[in-house]
Order: sequence, then C-alpha cells, then structure tokens
Amino acid sequence: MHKPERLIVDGKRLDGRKPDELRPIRIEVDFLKRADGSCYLEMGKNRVVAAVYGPREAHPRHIQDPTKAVVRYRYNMAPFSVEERKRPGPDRRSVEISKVSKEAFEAVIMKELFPRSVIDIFVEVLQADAGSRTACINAASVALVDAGIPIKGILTSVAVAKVDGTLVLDPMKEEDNFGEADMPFAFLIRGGKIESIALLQMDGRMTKEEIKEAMKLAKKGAMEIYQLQREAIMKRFLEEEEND
Amino acid sequence: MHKPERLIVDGKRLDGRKPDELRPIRIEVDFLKRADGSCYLEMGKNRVVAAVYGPREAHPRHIQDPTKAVVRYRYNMAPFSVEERKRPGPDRRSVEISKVSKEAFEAVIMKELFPRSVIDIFVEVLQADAGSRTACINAASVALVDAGIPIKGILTSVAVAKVDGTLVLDPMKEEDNFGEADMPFAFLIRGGKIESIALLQMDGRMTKEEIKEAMKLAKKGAMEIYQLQREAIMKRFLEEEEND
Amino acid sequence: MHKPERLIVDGKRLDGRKPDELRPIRIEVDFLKRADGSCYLEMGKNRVVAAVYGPREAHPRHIQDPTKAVVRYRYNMAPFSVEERKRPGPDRRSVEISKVSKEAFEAVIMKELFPRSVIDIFVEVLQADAGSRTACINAASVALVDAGIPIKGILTSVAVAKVDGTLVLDPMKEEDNFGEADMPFAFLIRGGKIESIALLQMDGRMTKEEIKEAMKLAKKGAMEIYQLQREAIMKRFLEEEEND
Amino acid sequence: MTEDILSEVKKDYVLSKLREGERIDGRKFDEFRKVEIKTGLIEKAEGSALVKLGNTQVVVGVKMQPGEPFPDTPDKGVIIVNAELVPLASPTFEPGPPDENSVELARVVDRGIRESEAVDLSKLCIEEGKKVWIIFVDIHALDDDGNLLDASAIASICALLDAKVPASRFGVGEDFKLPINDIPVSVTSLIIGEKFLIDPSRDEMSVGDKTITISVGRNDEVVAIQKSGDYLLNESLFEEVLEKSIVAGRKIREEILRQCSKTC
Amino acid sequence: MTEDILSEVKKDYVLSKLREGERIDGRKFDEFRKVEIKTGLIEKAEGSALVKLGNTQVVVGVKMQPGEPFPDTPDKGVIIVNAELVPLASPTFEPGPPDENSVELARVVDRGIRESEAVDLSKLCIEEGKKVWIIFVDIHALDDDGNLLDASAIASICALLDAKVPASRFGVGEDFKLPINDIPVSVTSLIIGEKFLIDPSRDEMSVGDKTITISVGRNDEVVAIQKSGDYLLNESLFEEVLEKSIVAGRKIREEILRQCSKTC
Amino acid sequence: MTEDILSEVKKDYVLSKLREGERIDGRKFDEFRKVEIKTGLIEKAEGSALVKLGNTQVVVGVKMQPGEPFPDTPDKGVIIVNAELVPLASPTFEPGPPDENSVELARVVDRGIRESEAVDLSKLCIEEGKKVWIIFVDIHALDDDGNLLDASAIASICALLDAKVPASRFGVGEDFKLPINDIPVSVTSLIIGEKFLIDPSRDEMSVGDKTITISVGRNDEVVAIQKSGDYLLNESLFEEVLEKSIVAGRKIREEILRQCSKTC
Repeated sequence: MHKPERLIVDGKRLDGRKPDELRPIRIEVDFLKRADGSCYLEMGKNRVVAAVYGPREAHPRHIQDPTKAVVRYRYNMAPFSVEERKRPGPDRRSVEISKVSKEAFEAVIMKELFPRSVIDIFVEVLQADAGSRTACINAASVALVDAGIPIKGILTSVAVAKVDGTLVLDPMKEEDNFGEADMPFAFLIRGGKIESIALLQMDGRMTKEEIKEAMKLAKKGAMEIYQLQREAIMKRFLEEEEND
Repeated sequence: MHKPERLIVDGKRLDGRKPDELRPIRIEVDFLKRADGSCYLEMGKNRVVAAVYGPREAHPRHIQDPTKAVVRYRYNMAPFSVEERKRPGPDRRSVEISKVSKEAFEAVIMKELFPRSVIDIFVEVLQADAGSRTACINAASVALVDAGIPIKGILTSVAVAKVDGTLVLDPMKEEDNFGEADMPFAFLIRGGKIESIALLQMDGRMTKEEIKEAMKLAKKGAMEIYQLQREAIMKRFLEEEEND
Repeated sequence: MHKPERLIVDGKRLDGRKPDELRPIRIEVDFLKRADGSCYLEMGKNRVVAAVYGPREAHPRHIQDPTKAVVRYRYNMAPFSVEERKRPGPDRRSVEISKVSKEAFEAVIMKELFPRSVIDIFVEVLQADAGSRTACINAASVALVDAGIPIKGILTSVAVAKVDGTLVLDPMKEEDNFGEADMPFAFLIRGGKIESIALLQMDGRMTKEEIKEAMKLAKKGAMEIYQLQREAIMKRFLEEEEND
Repeated sequence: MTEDILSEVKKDYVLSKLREGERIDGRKFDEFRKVEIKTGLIEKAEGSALVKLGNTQVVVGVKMQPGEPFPDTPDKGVIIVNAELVPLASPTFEPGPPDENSVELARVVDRGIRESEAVDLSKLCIEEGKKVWIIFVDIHALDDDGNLLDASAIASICALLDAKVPASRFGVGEDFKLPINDIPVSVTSLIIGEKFLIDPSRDEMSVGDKTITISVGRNDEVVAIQKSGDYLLNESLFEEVLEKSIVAGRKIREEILRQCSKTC
Repeated sequence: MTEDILSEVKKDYVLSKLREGERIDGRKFDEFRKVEIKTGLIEKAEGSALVKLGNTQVVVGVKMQPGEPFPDTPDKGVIIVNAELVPLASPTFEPGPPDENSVELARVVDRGIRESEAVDLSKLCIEEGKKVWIIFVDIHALDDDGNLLDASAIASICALLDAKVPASRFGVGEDFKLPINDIPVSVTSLIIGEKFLIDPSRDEMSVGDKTITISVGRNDEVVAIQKSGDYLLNESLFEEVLEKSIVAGRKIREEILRQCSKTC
Repeated sequence: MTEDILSEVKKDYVLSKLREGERIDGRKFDEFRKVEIKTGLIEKAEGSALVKLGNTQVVVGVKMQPGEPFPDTPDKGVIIVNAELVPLASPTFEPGPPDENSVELARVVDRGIRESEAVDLSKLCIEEGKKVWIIFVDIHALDDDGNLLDASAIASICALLDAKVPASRFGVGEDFKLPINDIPVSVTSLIIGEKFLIDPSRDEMSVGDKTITISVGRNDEVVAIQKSGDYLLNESLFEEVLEKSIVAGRKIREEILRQCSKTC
C-alpha cells in the first residue's frame, strides 16, 4: 500500500466520508446454531463473527473462581483475513487485543451471578480492515445479549484517528496506516446514555486537547452504532416472537 | 527418485514380484524386555518395532473412562528412517496414521474389561518403505497378543496399489510414488477367516469395480500375512513352554 | 574471537593472572525484595542474580513428594548476556546446566524437613563470561543462606582449565574457547573444610594425573571463594543486627 | 451431565425413527441437506466461499503467492490445505494447534483435491525449478451442526472455482482464473449397524461417530476413501455405501455448478 | 491462603490511608518513587541500563545487528521490544513463553518508543531495501515491587541513550552513538474509585489491578495510552489523570536526563 | 504402588548381595554386560548400528547432508547428536520434546565424540566457509534395561564407523568412508555408598540413580566426565572410579573393534 499524497481532500476522506461519518455497518443476530449467542457484523470491509458460550462449567477446575464467573475472550484472525496470509494461531497483537477486550467485557458482565462457571466470547475476523478490534467488540456485545447473559449495559466500540491534522471517526486502512494517531474506544451505554469508558488505547501523537476532542467524536459515533446494535437485537426479538 | 518408464514389465514388478505377491516378511515376537508385549517386523525394507504397555492406570485422571480402557496408538518415525532426515516429533501425516490405526485397534480390543485403564500401543518405524503403516499394524497386532490383551481377533493389514493400470499387492516405494492409486486395508481375522474391515483408506483414482477387485486382492494377501503372524506367535509360545 | 597465539606468556595469563589466581569476585546479599533470599554476584565479567523462593506449597499437586521438598533450579540467560543475541527460553545447554546444578543443591538441602513443598532456585545470567554456571552456583548458595533454608554446608563452585598444557584456575572466555579441557567443580564445604564433590563435569582431553592436579587446584580456588561468600553473608547479617 | 442425557435422548430418537425406516428430519437415507454457497465474501482473498450445509457453516479462503516448487515436481504449483476447528464453531472444539480431527479433516479434503487433479498445477509454474504458485486453502469452521468434512470439501472447491491467480500484484504477468479440471465431492455416511445415513446431522451423530467418506471425481471415479471411527465395517455394507455415494456425489456436483456459475 | 489474608490487610490499610488523603509510603498522589539509573552494566550489550524504581528493578539490554528492513520502510532501521517476566522477579511469574501480561508490557513500552519516534530510524539504514540495523530491546525483570511497566519504559529509553551502533564489528563503517530524538516517559496510575495514585507500589496494587498508562513525549504530547484491568473509567477522571500524567512525565524526563548525562 | 514395592524388594536384594561382595547377575564390579553390535541395519541411513548391552537396546542412525559450517570453523564438518527416549523403550518415558534426561544423554555422548576428535572433521569440508558435511547422529532408544547412556555411546561410534559420506548422491565427488580417528568409550558407574558398579542394570539402578560417567579415548585419556544424580561424591572414591573406568573402557574398545571389523 502506498501512502496517498493527502488523506483528506476538500473536507472529504478517500472513500468520500465526512470526518465524523461511520463506515456502513451490517449486523445479523443469531448467526450460528451451536453457540448460545452469536452475531455476524460488517463494518466497512471488516467481516467478523462473534459467538458466546456459557455460563458453563469451568474446567480444568483450578481456573474456577468460587465467587464469580471467569470471562474469556479470544480474538482470532482467519489466515485469509489479511493481505498476506497469516500463519494460524495467536500472535502478540491478538494476545493484547484479547486481553483488553476481555477486561472491557469483564467490567460489564454480571459475573457474580455465576460462580465457578466460565463465559467464553470467541470472535473470528474473516476479513480485517482497520478497526477489527472495534468491530469484534460490537459483535460480541450483541452476541452476549443474544445469549441472554446479564450485563450492565451495551458495549459499543469505535476508533478515532488523526490524519492530516484532522480527527476522523472510524478510520479505514489508509487512515490507520498513514495517519498520525489512532485511538480505539469502547463505551458502556446504559439507558441510551454513555456512562463510562470500558476500553481505551492510543498510539500516535496527540495533544491533550486533541484527545478530548477525539473522545467527543468517538461518543457521537458510538451512539450511532448503539442504535444499529439495538435495532438488530430488536428485529431478532420480534422474529422470535412471531415464530412462537 | 526418478519415475521408471514402466512399473510392470512382462507381468513382473520392478523387484521381480508377481502382482499378487507380498514382499518378504520377518517377524520376531517378544523383542523387547521392558514392554508388556512387543514385536519386531520386517516387510520388504520396512523395519518396525511395536510395543504394548498395559492395561495400566490412566493418568492424568481426566482421560480415564469409567466404563472401559482408553486405547492410545503412537506411530513415530525415527529421524533416520527416510531418505532425507526427518525432524523428530509428530507431523500431520503421523497424526493421521496414529488416529486411524488407533480406531482400528479400538474396534478389536475388549476395552470393557479394563475400566479406568489405558492400553498404549507404540510403534517405531526404524526404516520406512512404502506401507509402513500396514507393517506397524501387523507388528502391533502381534505385540498385543504377546502382551496377553484380550482381543476379538487378529488385525492384519496390507495395501493394494494400481500401477500401469494393474492392481498390485503390497506396493513398494516406486509403486507408491508413481502409481495411480494406493489403498491400505486392515482386516479383523477370527477363526481363520476375514470377518470385517477395521481400517480403510484410499487415494488415487479408481473405479468402483477396481475397488472391489482391490478388496479381493487385499484379502488374499492378508490371509498370507495372518499365517506368518500366527506362526511367529506359536513359535514364541512353544519356546516359552520349553523354558518352563 | 580469534585464537591468540599463546594463552600463557611468561607464566602469566592474558589478563595478567597467575595460573592459580581467581578473577575478581563481588557479592551482594539480599539484592531483591520479592524473593525469600537473593544474591547478586560478579565473577570476572559474569554478572548473575540468584533468587530463592520457598519452601512453599508445591503445585500442581502431582509434583509434590510426601516425604520431602522438591528442589527446582532454573538457569536462564538474558537475551543480551552473550555476544550474539540469544533467543529467550531454554536451550539444551541451559537444560543440562539446570539439571546438574539442581542435583548438586538437592544433595545439600535438608529436603526432609519440608515434605510436600517446593524450593525454587532461579538464577539469571545478565552477562556471561566463561564459568557462568559456577558463578550461578556460588550466588545461589548465598541466596539459600539468605533465605534461611537449612543446608548441610555451603556449595562453592569453580572451574579448572587446561591451556597450553598448563592447568589454570577459573578460566576466562579465551581460555575456555581455545584451551584443551574445561572441568567445572562444586564442593560441599562444612566447618571450613571441603567435604565432598557435589558437581563434576569435564570435557576436553586430560590424563588421570592431570585430573587429580585439577582437583587440587579447584579446591584451593573454592576455599578462597568460600571466604568471600562467608564475608558477604556475615556483612549482611551484621547490617540486619544494626537495623534492629 | 445434562449434555450426556440430552445426547442419550437424541440417540434413542434417531434409532427409533430408523427402525421405522425414517430420518429424524425427514430426509431420505442418501439425501444431503440443503446446500447454500456464497462465493467472493472475502475480497482480500484470491478466492473464497461461505457454505451452509443445513446449519453447518464453513468459510474457505484461498490465498496465493509465488514460492519454491517441490524438488520432484519443479514445474508444478503447490497446494496446501489447512483446517482450523476454532472453538467458536462448537462447544467441543478447543483453542490451540490442530488436533487429530482437524488434521484428518484437512488431509481428507486435500486428498480429494489432489487426487482428482482438480487444479491444473502444471499451469501454475512461473519459472521452472525456482518459482511456482503456492496455493493456501484455509478452511475456517464457523458452525458444526454435523458433517463439517463434506461442507469443508464443498467450500474448498468452490473457493478454488472463485479464485484468480494474482499475477499482476507480484509482477509476473496478468491475472488469470485458476484453472480447474474437476470438481471432487466428498460424501460422508454415518454407519449405524447395517444401515447408513449420508450427510449426517449433529443430532444423528449422537448415535456414534462411525463414518466413511468417499470422494468422487467427475467420471464417477473414486479419488479418496477414509474410514473414520472405531468400528468394524462389513464388506457388503461398504459396497452399498460406495454405490450410493457415487450417485449422491453426482448430485452435489450439479448443485455446485448451478450455484457457482451464477457467481463465478 | 496466608497470602490472601495478608493481601486483604494491605488493601484495608491502603484504603484507610486513602480516606485520610494519604499514601501508605507518604508520597503525594502524583509522585513517583525514587528513580536510580545505572547504565553500561552489560558491557557485551550495545547499550544497557539497570533501573530501580523504589524496590522495583529491571535490566534492559540493547543488541544490534544488520538485517532486512520491512518492505514498506526499506530505508529505516527496525526496533523489536521483548519482555521476559522471569520467575526470579515475582512469586506470581511462571517460566515459559510470554503470557498476556508480558506481551502487553512489551507492546506498551514499544509504542512509547515507536510513536514518539525516540530513535531516529532513518539514520539506521545500511543499504536501502537490503540491510538496516535491527535493534533488540530486551526487558528483563528482576524484582517486581509494583509498576514494572514504567520502570521498564525508563530502563528501555536509558539503554537506548547508552547504546552505540557497532558498525565496525560488522564491517560497515565506524561506530556511532544511537541517534535519539525524544525521551518518552510512561506514567501509570492506579485507579481507586474516583481517585488515582501515580506509580503504584505493589502494596498499593493489592487494592486491584486497575490502571491506566499515559506515555508522554518531549513536548507534552501524548504518544500512547493503555487502559488495563477490568473496570469502567469515568471520563472526567480520565481527563484528570491525563493532566497529572503529563506533569509527572516531565519530571521523570528531567531525572533521566540528569542521571544519564553523567554516564552516557 | 505395586511398582514401588517391587522396586523396594529389588533394592534390598541388590544391597544384600553387595554386602556379600557380589552383584545380582554375578558380574564383577567393573564388568560390562555382554555387548552385541549389528551395523548396517538401516540401509537408508549413511551408517547405523543396533547395540544390545545386556537387554538394553539402542539403534543409532547417521545421516549426512551438505550445509553451512559454523563461522568460527569454516573448514570443518559439523556433528549434531540428538536422542529420543521414545515411550516404547520404557514405561517411564513420555512422548513429547526431549526432557532433561534425553538432553543430558545426547550431550554427554556428543562430548565423548567431539572431545576425543573421533571424527576427522577437517576432511569434511566441501567448500571452505560455504559448504561442509553436516552429520546427524540420531540415538533412538528401544529398550531401557539400565545404562542407556553407555549403550548409546557405543551405538553412536559404531554407526559412525559404519558410515559412508554420500558425496556422489549430492554431486560433490565420490563416496568415501567417514574418517574416524578415535573410538571414545563412555563408562558409567552406579555409586552405592563407598562402592560402585560399572554398567549398572535396571535392577541395580533401583538402589538410586547416582552415577558418574567417564568417557575414555584411545590413549587412556579422559575426554568427558559427567556426575549425574543428587549425591555427594567422595574424592578418593572418584579416583578409584577413574582408574577402573579407564581399564573397562579399554576392554569395550577392543570389543567394538572386534565386532565392527567383521561388518565394516
């Protein structure tokens, strides 16, 4: 991929979006039969599947916690998901993403209700564009609802990047590669409002004022994604009603 | 290895055998001291050793089955067993061979007699020619008898290949490499008769008629091998008698 | 590193030492806070840290011994400790060193006093010169005393090499690389006297007479190192007294 | 525990229906579940297919890059088939390196493709002895509702049918469609006593995992066989399975051609 | 068990002090522990530093060798940061390949160095597209008394400041000091309810491992952020942490410059 | 359990015989078991030997291929010794990567060969600095009835004596016999209190695995020593072991020459 001369021309991004505009998102709830809850999600060219299993008995036993459920999160990329074939198995990047995503979900799942059990969240990236970790969190969040796991609210995730000195919402590949900074967020949304930050990372170079601006922009984007998550869940719920 | 122009000349194979002729077989029972049962076997240039340990306590405990013995089978090639030195440790081929061989033995061992225990079958290929999996099954079968494990009958294994359009018994390396198809079998032989198929694989290109022909040829070969297995066991049994 | 023409000139070694002279040694007891006992040690350019944890509960449980403590010893080299960066993780050399060092300590620790528990000795080589295994044993020995583990005596370790036909004490890198033989020892010293041999290895070419000579030289060196170990422990002990 | 009881109940149900000469979902004994194929889902791959076989779902992506040929076939491309049974697809799959089941699955799919000479490898030489196309066929299980093997085999050949050789990206000429000679179809039967069910669902598999897979090429020739599971197979039953598998394979091949011609 | 009770007691103590507006060791909420830096300890490494942050101790060694550049930056050197949390450093560390904690630590330190462009990689090209300097930064934990991350970040940049490029040894010119453009400082805070403690000690960490790390570059710009631990972070608290971290980072940078100018 | 009791009984028997000045199988204290050597068993290897030492059995295969020399010995061949203690050979061996026992075994055998300069590596250079012969010595345990180490050492040198350098196969000249300069012999003693037994059998090893191995070269020089096991060794006992080992080594070397001259 070659660096384009400019990433923003006449206020528009390479794919025609305005700086505060999301990529198209498509959500399909209950995509899998075996899993207790599942979701297929597209966010730009990202194609991800999330599955939730549990609460189920945790084994080997020594991983059990007598006071609450153990939450596991496995972010995994299919070998064909990226330009150059990726060797199967976890690399350092996916280990880190799995860790911070797990911690975000641990903070919102009501773990105390299920002592000694495990709740597994598996996300598979079938195609990765920039922001696959945010797409996965959005899908996992819907899959958790689909599985009926009690949670404090919905997790919604989106990144903000700084490109050509401008903050842009939900960066695509070129903006991620050649921008000056990238900052993924995940928020807890409850009662239709953003309550707090569940995931926060950043790399690049930003002043503290820019960081505050990025936070605002991310919150705007998260509210839009939240509406789509909500609609998809509602639609699925109505379908089930009809089938009864 | 270069492809010879023809693999069958005047009805004879490269090593002078007729199409329905086995390679020379040599069997030595009770070859090892430590193992509960063992066998050394040569089949053409194949040189293999089989050992049986058990029934013994299965551990770690979570692998135990309270209703029957667990059977394990480990097919392993010595680094010096093939033309180009093989890195030690299992590769995908040996994992697959171990699986299908294990399943063949599981079907004939009276596992229900030994709940919570494990029966280990280890086979080491010291030198591999074509058909090392069949040689190993033949050796393991004898080792099982030597170990006194109750079985429904003897497993006897042999392959049939299609070369230059002709079906041949017990193919050697050149026939395996340059033939049109290879089809390994293992049969359960009880009361001197072939009762059923315990292992069956095939790769190549064969019509269904050829497959049926191959089955016939394999059964003929298996009966001959069975006689050699029987003689070797008998000889060993008589030696023991004498020593008492 | 190129082989120097001669390793001993006018009875002096490349670094000016006499054949029976040790490299400078520096010992710092209680170097770490977390460990139960610890020691930093320099021996020539070797820089090593030893830590002792335990006796503590051994887990997983199946490694427990109901009659005595299990002793573990882990010799590990930092990636930057050698000329060419070393990939992290154990290689065959460090597995062997860990084994023989562990066995030396097992012979002097009063393991019977702590059934079902584990005593862990960890040594990290921050910089390796010749003789890092001996430096580590000397450090570990002091760390054991610092941890208050009951032992039969002090272990003191030193190597002897044969270079240009001469036996030299405590060889440095060039002598190790280009000498004719290398022979590391560890002795149990009790009541100020060398009682027996806890570790013994050799590679090279030596007559039996030379081996006996080497033993004498090693014992001389060990007694000198023992004095330094003793002083360092005493100094630490007095500091603690003062702080009370 | 609950799992075990549930499985026991399912097993009884399957067996009782069987005694009545029926399958639990009403299919004929030699009938596949509905096949749905969607190619081209993964734009970043050279070829891809998402296949649903009943509720069983698999994605296969094909990637290609220039690499060294094998010494004994210096003028031929190389195919590498790999399968990941990721834990997302079933509560019984574990994370980690491929276990014996995923190794077997990949190798049986591989044999179907290789032995039918489905891909014309002789057209994948870039520079004899030095550089040929390496084709990675990666099988990624999504939902295991029984017979992941046949679903994987279908998805693999469909992804290959969908694939373009990315020659221009590597500066070795113009892109061209991957040359395909045959469409091998793998047909798996569940053996229950003296009967067999083609394309077993997961509920049917509760009876036991005793299967045999027959892979069939375009002229009704068999290109691979794999007996899998700890059981003894009767010779006459095998011959019956062989006959029916060839017929069933033919139908699936037609279905593949019908659905893939639309998209690729 | 004893460990657990001890940890519970410590936690209560930390919290009760906190209610009185104090830290257990008397530090201000935004105050680092004493930093001691010793560079050059490892003569065989191109650069090295032993850092004590209170009782937490880390050694970092820097090694360099010529190697291939990444295809998309053919004229730039490569930095690889690796961390080993060896069991010598803490009773909770296990031998074996890096777990998620050591991976995260290495990657956050790496991002601080990389994103601040601390090392001038454009001066580390030997032959464009073919040969550049590969820099290995190996973090070796010795004693974990809390906040190993910031100690590792300090030790890493100090080891880089100490480093010489060994050009003559590899026959590619004369040795030169590794060109350093910035001194990134990582500042980790422990979050306790609506309060936060910068540079938490291990005793303070007994309250829970909910932290946020802000890495700061020379113009007070933020170059990396990592929220770590399962908790929900309040936006206004985050802004407060951000302000204080920038100030604290500045002080540590001065301390690094003061101590390193003496030695390197 | 039963194993433990059996082992206890054996131990008592060994010790009571020892008090009477005897070994359980009637051997003298410094006497090896019967050695049987069969070379050339593995035709596909460049050299091979099956060795029986009493009931202990080991196969060693030697493979050779051209490869890169070490940078500091650009004109010398390379020897790599590897041991697999496969679970077939003993109920106590586990499958998996080499553990500390197989690593130690391989390294002690390696040192005997290397330090005695048994193989003339200077005659194994194909093109200085670029291409030399790499010799893989693979030790494959078959039956561990005690003292696998000495059996492995004997089998290794016999396989090397049997080996031909396959120059013609790799197009670098004519095949030639591997040049051998010395026949190192490893002699292992079991230490029991103030006594020692050379070449201990498995039954004797039930007393405890406290051993010392002395490897001896052709001029009675010692080329490697390895004390193994958690015990303290008395200096005067060591000297006695040293004397006897040299004598025992000489006898085994004669036995090797006698049996190998017939076959190779």
